Amino acid sequence: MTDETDELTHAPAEAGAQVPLALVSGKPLVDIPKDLYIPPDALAVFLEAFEGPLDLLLYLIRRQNMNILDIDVSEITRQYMDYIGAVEAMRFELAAEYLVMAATLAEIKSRMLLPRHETDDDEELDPRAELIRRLQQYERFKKAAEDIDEMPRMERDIFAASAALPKLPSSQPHPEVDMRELLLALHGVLKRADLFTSHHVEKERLSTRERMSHILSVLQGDRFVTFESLFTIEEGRLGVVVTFLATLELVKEQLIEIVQAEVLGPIHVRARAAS
Amino acid sequence: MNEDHLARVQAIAEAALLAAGKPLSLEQLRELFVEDERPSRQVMEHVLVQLDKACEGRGFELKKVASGYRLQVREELAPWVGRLFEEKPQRYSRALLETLALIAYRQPITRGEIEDIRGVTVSSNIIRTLLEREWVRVVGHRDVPGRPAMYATTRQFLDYFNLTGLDELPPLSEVRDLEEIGREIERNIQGEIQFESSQNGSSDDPGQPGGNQAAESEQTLH
Amino acid sequence: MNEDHLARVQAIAEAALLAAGKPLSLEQLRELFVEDERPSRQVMEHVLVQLDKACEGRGFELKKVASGYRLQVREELAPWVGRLFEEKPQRYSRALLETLALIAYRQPITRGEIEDIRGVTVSSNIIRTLLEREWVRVVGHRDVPGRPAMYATTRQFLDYFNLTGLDELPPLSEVRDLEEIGREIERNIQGEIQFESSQNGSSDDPGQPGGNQAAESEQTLH
Repeated sequence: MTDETDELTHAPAEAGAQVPLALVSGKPLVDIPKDLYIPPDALAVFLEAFEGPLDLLLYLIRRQNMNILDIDVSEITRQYMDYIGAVEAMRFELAAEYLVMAATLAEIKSRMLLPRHETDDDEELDPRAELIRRLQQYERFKKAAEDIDEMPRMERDIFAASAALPKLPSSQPHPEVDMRELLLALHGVLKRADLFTSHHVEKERLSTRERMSHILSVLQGDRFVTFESLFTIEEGRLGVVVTFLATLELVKEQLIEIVQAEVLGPIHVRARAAS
Repeated sequence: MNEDHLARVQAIAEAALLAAGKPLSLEQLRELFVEDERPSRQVMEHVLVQLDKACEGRGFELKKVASGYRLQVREELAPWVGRLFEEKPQRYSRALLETLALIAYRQPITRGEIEDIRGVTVSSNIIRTLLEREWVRVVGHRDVPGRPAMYATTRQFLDYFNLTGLDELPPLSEVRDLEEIGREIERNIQGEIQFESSQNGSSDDPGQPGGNQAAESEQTLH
Repeated sequence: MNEDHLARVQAIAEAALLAAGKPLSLEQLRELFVEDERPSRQVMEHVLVQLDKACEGRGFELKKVASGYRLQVREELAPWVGRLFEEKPQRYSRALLETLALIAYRQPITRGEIEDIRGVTVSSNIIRTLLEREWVRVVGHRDVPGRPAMYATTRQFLDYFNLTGLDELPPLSEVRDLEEIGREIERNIQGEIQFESSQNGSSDDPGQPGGNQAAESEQTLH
């Protein structure tokens, strides 16, 4: 309702009191005097009520109680021309479509006056055929537009039911990450750093690096841990080897220090950074 | 799934529909539940049937529209509820409604094709309004000079007019063009000669509603 | 005033409260009715008591607030209803993924070392996000000036990627055609985006062709 445009806000004026005249079926609500004297104000209103020449023609046909399929082209053309003439006399801006239609009607009228050849397919040669087809098409959609206007719609016949919200939990879900995305990122960065070929990252090294992280986390803070406690017998020989390699790597990287107070005494380990 | 649990799911569905303020699809309703408690589609459908029943005699009802389910005020209560709002409900110009009708029944359709049928130019304002309201959208471009945009209606259009699909639009009135009348005369003559069921005539009836059919018959006309 | 009439007033009050989107006072509710059918204050109060009862076990409840009455989603249903408003998870930046990958494959590693390899600074946000997600943790500090923290991956990281240990991380040397994988991921992401937007149909739905088709595909959703 907030984003109303000109089109919408103009709607009541256009679709208000004047519309019934355009919706006529047989009995016009606005009576146009027969002698075609139309006061200037009324003429302006009159023209605005129509959605173009087809709409005006339909109105004229209805007013004459004519069947579309049996249009008296001469009579309709005369009336149409009278309106167009009146409008022009009033110096109103006239949409080009009305003039095109006037020309079309004049042409049909003149062709109707010509002698017709004998053929086995009369309808095809009826110069009114195209006009009738257009009038019929237009009439269908004019009716459809009226039907749509009648349909129940939001804000007029239908109101959405809504309830106030209680305090809602605010949670931001975490993005999903695919392992391949991770790999791709690593691939990219290593390629950029030109490290891809140096095989720093090897399969067996990963378990060592994991164990390095583990040992470091065990050595949190300024405390000594016995060397043996880093090993878990249950892990078997491979586990012991990995732990040992990790310890050596940590020493090499100067991340931990190993202290032995006396020969053959207990070996202690602590994080270097803690000292 | 026991009764208590179903009642719970139903209350949650009702709460969500009232909180959303727009239609929710069955999937969206199911996604309110974490995976291990998520009701199956069948259960959710059952719950919605129950919810529908539970709204009987109340101020609101469950309605299925194009983009899902919506709780809305019962239509017969609109006269009272309408008094809440001081502003008169929006009216739409005939030009806008005719353009909308052509797009709805003849989609996909270009502006030029609309103008051909209406016999007047379609103002850019109207197209813009329809696009802004999200009732129509561009679904492609016709492969003719200028590559004009082709318009079609949206789910929001259907939602707004309380419809689940285009086939629920009121049927287009029948057009009795000259060819059709010619065929009719011919049939009548033949009928006099030999008896024929009138079934024959209905198959090629151009006045059938269904949007798709209308759209197809339009293609052949242009 | 008979039972039927009271039920009607109750339905109208409920409808109005659901349509108003704001609290309504007793007077505003009474003014929905034309003068000769307007319920007295006592009747209206009675009706609201009844409405309150009628909401038991449902998804919403009647609340009295300063400016009147309002219908509100039940607070205990907030965890489910809240999911309606959850923002779609965004994707992590390339910088974050690179940082995470380097921590995974080169742990323990400091921020400075990551920056050396990436050639650009690593924002504190990235580190914070990874710590908050509990995918990485500080396992110590390197004994250099500034004593920078050393990061390593966590058990949660392994769990998320369904690994029992780091040695199950795919070795880079085995992944020969990463470009192909990259293209595949891009395609998946594109596919997801399209899927999401077509799921989201309510707001804008560019993925669907002609309206009729949209209506049909919706049918299959339910």
